[in-house]
Amino acid sequence: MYDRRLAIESVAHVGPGQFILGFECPEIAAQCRPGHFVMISVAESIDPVLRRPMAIYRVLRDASNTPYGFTLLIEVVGCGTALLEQKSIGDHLEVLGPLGVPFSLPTKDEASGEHLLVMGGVGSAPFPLVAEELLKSGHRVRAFVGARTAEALLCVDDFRELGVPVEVATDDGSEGFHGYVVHPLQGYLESEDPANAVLYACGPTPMMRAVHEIAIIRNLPLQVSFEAPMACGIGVCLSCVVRVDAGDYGDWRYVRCCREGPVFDSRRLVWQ
Amino acid sequence: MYDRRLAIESVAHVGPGQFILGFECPEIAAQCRPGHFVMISVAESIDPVLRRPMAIYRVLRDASNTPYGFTLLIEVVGCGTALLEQKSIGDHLEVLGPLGVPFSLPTKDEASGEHLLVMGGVGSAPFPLVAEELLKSGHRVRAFVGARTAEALLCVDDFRELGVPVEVATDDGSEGFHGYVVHPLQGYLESEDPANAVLYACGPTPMMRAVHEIAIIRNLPLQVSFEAPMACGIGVCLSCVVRVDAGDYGDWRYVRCCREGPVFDSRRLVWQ
Amino acid sequence: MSGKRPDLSVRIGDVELSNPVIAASGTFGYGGEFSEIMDLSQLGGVVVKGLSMHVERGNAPPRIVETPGGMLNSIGLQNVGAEGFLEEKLPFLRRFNTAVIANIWGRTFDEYIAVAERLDGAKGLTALELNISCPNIKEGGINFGTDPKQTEQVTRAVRDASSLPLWVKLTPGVTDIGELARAAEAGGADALSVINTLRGMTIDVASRRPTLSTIFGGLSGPAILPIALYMVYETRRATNLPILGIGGIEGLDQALQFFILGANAVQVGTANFYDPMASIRLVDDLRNWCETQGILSINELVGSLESG
Amino acid sequence: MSGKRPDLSVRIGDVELSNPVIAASGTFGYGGEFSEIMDLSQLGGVVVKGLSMHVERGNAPPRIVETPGGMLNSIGLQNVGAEGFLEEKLPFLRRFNTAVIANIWGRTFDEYIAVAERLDGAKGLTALELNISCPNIKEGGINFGTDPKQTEQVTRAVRDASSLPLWVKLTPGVTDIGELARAAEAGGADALSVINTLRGMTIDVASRRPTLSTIFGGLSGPAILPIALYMVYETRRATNLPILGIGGIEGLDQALQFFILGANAVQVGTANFYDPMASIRLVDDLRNWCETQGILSINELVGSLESG
Ligand SMILES: Cc1cc2nc3c(=O)[nH]c(=O)nc-3n(C[C@H](O)[C@H](O)[C@H](O)COP(=O)(O)OP(=O)(O)OC[C@H]3O[C@@H](n4cnc5c(N)ncnc54)[C@H](O)[C@@H]3O)c2cc1C
Ligand SMILES: Cc1cc2nc3c(=O)[nH]c(=O)nc-3n(C[C@H](O)[C@H](O)[C@H](O)COP(=O)(O)OP(=O)(O)OC[C@H]3O[C@@H](n4cnc5c(N)ncnc54)[C@H](O)[C@@H]3O)c2cc1C
Ligand SMILES: Cc1cc2nc3c(=O)[nH]c(=O)nc-3n(C[C@H](O)[C@H](O)[C@H](O)COP(=O)(O)O)c2cc1C
Ligand SMILES: Cc1cc2nc3c(=O)[nH]c(=O)nc-3n(C[C@H](O)[C@H](O)[C@H](O)COP(=O)(O)O)c2cc1C
Ligand code: FES
Ligand code: FES
Repeated sequence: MYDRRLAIESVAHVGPGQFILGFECPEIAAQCRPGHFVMISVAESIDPVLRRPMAIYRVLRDASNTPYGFTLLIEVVGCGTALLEQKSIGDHLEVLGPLGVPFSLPTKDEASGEHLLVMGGVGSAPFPLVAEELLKSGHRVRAFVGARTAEALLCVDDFRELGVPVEVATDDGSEGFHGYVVHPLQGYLESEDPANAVLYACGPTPMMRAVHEIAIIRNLPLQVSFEAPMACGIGVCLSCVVRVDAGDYGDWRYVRCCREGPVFDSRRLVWQ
Repeated sequence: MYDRRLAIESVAHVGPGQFILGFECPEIAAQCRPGHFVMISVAESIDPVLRRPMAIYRVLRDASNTPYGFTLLIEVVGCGTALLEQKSIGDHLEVLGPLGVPFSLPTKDEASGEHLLVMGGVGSAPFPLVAEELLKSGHRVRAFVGARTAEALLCVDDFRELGVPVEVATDDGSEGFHGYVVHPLQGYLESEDPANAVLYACGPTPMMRAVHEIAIIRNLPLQVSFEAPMACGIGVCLSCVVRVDAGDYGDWRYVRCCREGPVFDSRRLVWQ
Repeated sequence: MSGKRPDLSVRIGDVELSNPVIAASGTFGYGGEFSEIMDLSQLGGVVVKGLSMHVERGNAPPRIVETPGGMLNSIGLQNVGAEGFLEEKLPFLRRFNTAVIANIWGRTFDEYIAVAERLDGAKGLTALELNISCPNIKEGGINFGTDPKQTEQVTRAVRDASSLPLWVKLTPGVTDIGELARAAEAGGADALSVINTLRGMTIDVASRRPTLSTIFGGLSGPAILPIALYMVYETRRATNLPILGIGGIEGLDQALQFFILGANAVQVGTANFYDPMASIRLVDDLRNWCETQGILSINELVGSLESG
Repeated sequence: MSGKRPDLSVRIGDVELSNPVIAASGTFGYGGEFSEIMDLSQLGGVVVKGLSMHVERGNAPPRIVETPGGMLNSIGLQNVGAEGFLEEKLPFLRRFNTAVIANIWGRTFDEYIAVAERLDGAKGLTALELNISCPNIKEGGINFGTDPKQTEQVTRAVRDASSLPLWVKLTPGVTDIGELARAAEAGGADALSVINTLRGMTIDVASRRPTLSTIFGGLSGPAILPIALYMVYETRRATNLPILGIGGIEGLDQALQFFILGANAVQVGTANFYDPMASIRLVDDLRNWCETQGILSINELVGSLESG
């Protein structure tokens, strides 16, 4: 974990209110695992006061494959992300990270079935890195990508470049399946009935809940990356709590999304 | 008086922490008189909340001599002016103006002696416009310009271009007289003893007080442009008050620097 | 009102306002300056700078300083006095189709009564707003606005001295604003203005002196918004009197929060300084918002807080 | 101390701190997370998250919302309990050369006494900080921190239950903080922490609900700075007890203002969230500033307010 003031090295607009910021920082880059996030400042002023959590999108590597930087894939949803959209190359942000518990991925030697990545909206951000890592260790990966419209679809090109098969769903039917992304997932599972499939999901809570229900019914493991409002990102403020099963008697307790998460085994969570 | 959101049309850095911002706004420009000021926003955020008062520096005119814009000459002294220094062409500011009571200048037909403009630091900002106006109506003008160092001298080139004789003083002696600008003024009045000279001053309060004392001793009229902290700039908050003589019995009352000023007959003010 | 255009009019007791946006005392002068950039008739009302019986010079400068997201002021209630107001200021304000509210204050009960009596019956005056954030110098500086008994007494005294509708402006610097609200109600208030400024101060480190000449001053602006909203929430729980919500309002979003909590109208203060068109724009924004939301009358929104 | 380097050590009653910068309760966890990015021994002290006798789950989310220049929280005092603290957290904190202060709270007198007794004599614990911003549920919800009698009683009860130095943390939501300061002093407080958060709320307009699950929460951050400074000013006028200045501190300028007003040390709260190195940097900045100013001991600055 490092706290660094970093200059923005690259800015790319990729869709409506969607953009990618690039940073150089070998220390942070070297520690980034798929599912990690950073807390970034959005203003030099006190308005707003808090930093914002953002998943690591891609790790940048030099010719000798050494990590030297990373990128963030951001969608405008409110005041902070709107301020970020206005930033230019050379502007500075405070960046703390990498943070949180990353996805737990099998090593080269561990056998496993197909890895199904299910994502909605900007919840796609962490998954290219997940796919990269899984492919590197020889596992099979398939991506299910949802968004409001064709324009707003994210990461589809990343997956194609990595050679990952992609199924797409849009709320308005402008590309791929017309409806929620869980339907193509459902369809795939029904038609192919892949043995030992492993599920991963990130996106709006209702979508993750739907994937969770599929995982329960089909008895497949599922890791979700959960988004909670965060003040500190490092586990000291207790603002980001989510309910987890406390074991016996159907009781539950709060754990910190930033520290015990953001990636959770979906069965640990209490899905209200 | 207009409240307008204006794009910055030009930025010029002219000295250490000194810069000129240009705006286009025919309505405001048409109303600007020498000594007027505007209230400008410095941040899109609430940090800081208030706008800042800035004198009109130059009025921009097109080929047919019609005013279409104006410039501000700004020096960094705190957080707001520091934010302004970072602005670029195309950034927007809220601008309210023109405001206040301008300098009272003689018309073409009024006879008058030489007009002596005495200024220190960024207090120089309103004077090129004063000189321009006086020259236009056929009066004689001489400028006394003070600053910390040669580098920080402002408006000297403006006066030279207008053909106004300039005497310079710097605190560190790096150009012109080594010391305060009141000394060259004093010297000039003593050696030349100009008949019916008219004095104008803007700058740090001690400097204006010194000019006031000279004006009293030599029985010359003096207008000063006073700088008080301002919240509204239009006379509603009562934050910017200065003491003026209430006539009888040596009593005094407060008047609003933004509304009854910023330009005052120096004899009306109570110089504490 | 025709079928389509949302009705923005609200009632504050017996007072009907054409819309619920009012300029707050001390931030709008006596209206004259603002009339140069806007049509005052577009506003629901104007509360003028706090009036005392006699002319007041006010405090020595510096009178303001900025703070994070806000500002402190210690104007010291400089004003033209009741007489000056009636002669020089009110005739001008009468020309507009807007409610004119006289904010009044004193240093003793008698001073409050005197200014209330002097203003009673003045043509074109809509209501009095009682500023009780002053210490009662006769009672050894006990604050009119922080002691429930004094609040009730000064409210009743003014109530008896004037036939005008009476709004009492509450101070947030108290342990329980609900208690003060009930005290004002008991004294005969027709409505409550919530809130006045909070006490605050800053230090100029270089000189090791308070930045304001009066050591402390009143905090206003965006920074106090959440406190003001909470105070309105507590006041609404304590009384059914109409409430004028005040504190940190910059535009639509803040105003809507006050209405949902039960404020019947809002006052815009500090924003007038840094965004002089803020109050006029708020009227338009409210109208458009209601239209978009299919809300026929702003009153549907008032007190519409969902709980649980 | 050698001749040149300024001496930053301060005494809070019998407690000697290596420097006057302390991490505020609820904003630094139990120190473990921050130890990953800084050397905790560089801090004057760490106040841990408010401890109760038993483990607390805390309030439902959402627990935070941003406000202009600040934030509201309603964590609900989730904590590991006294037992959990002693077993899992304190041993780790003991490894550092920093003061460890246990912030404690309860819902009744008995709960306060229980947690104070349980922590008494714990190796490596420097002091207790009494969080009295809770309603006493046995007394029908009268606030421990807003009623002088309750403040005095709970202070005395804890004073008698523990041999540790006792800091009492005052609430700003009162009419007269000086009265509460004197009450805490009468109850046996060794020092006063000034201030805790202010009550505030916001509304989510789309749903017409309070943004926080608990309706209102505690306001902290830069926005409250001028209020905190004023409260320290009033507390200093009311008592000679050592003061820990808290509220809106981001760095050097704010800390210096607190010292000049008479705070003997400062606590950094919300800034830890958005600028995790803020407190460590403040120690360095204070040292450099003293050196530049030719100040040999930070105590020269404390209470150096010039007036008039
Ligand atoms: C671990 C983690 C990783 C994330 N990764 C990314 C990413 O890679 N790209 C990206 O664009 N966004 C990501 N987010 C979401 C991002 O943090 C929020 O969109 C952002 O904080 C909103 O800030 P704002 O000021 O624009 O919105 P605000 O004005 O603060 O709020 C606008 C709306 O967004 C909601 N919101 C605010 N904060 C969060 C939050 N932390 N999680 C969910 N909803 C929130 C609010 O409730 C409100 O409805 C991530 C969140 C978490 C917790
Ligand atoms: C009528 C008028 C015309 C002005 N014209 C110009 C101009 O043409 N160019 C220019 O650069 N400046 C001008 N000023 C001064 C300018 O307004 C201040 O320098 C500016 O407001 C400081 O803002 P800040 O945020 O940078 O400083 P802050 O951080 O607010 O303050 C820094 C220091 O400046 C002092 N200060 C703040 N506001 C004022 C003020 N209004 N007057 C004097 N001192 C102040 C403060 O007391 C403090 O010591 C003018 C002021 C007035 C009243
Ligand atoms: C400069 C200034 C002067 C004020 N004068 C008065 C006054 O004379 N009487 C009064 O009742 N309130 C006065 N107030 C308080 C405002 O009317 C309002 O209650 C307060 O500023 C909070 O609202 P805001 O955050 O929108 O500014 C004044 C406020 C400011 C900033
Ligand atoms: C998220 C959060 C949790 C807090 N928890 C506690 C607590 O458990 N006990 C306590 O006495 N104060 C608590 N506080 C109050 C702070 O210690 C501090 O008094 C307050 O935030 C003001 O300081 P600041 O503006 O620097 O944050 C908490 C504050 C925040 C923001
Ligand atoms: S965001 Fe602070 S504990 Fe998780
Ligand atoms: S700045 Fe508001 S009255 Fe002059």
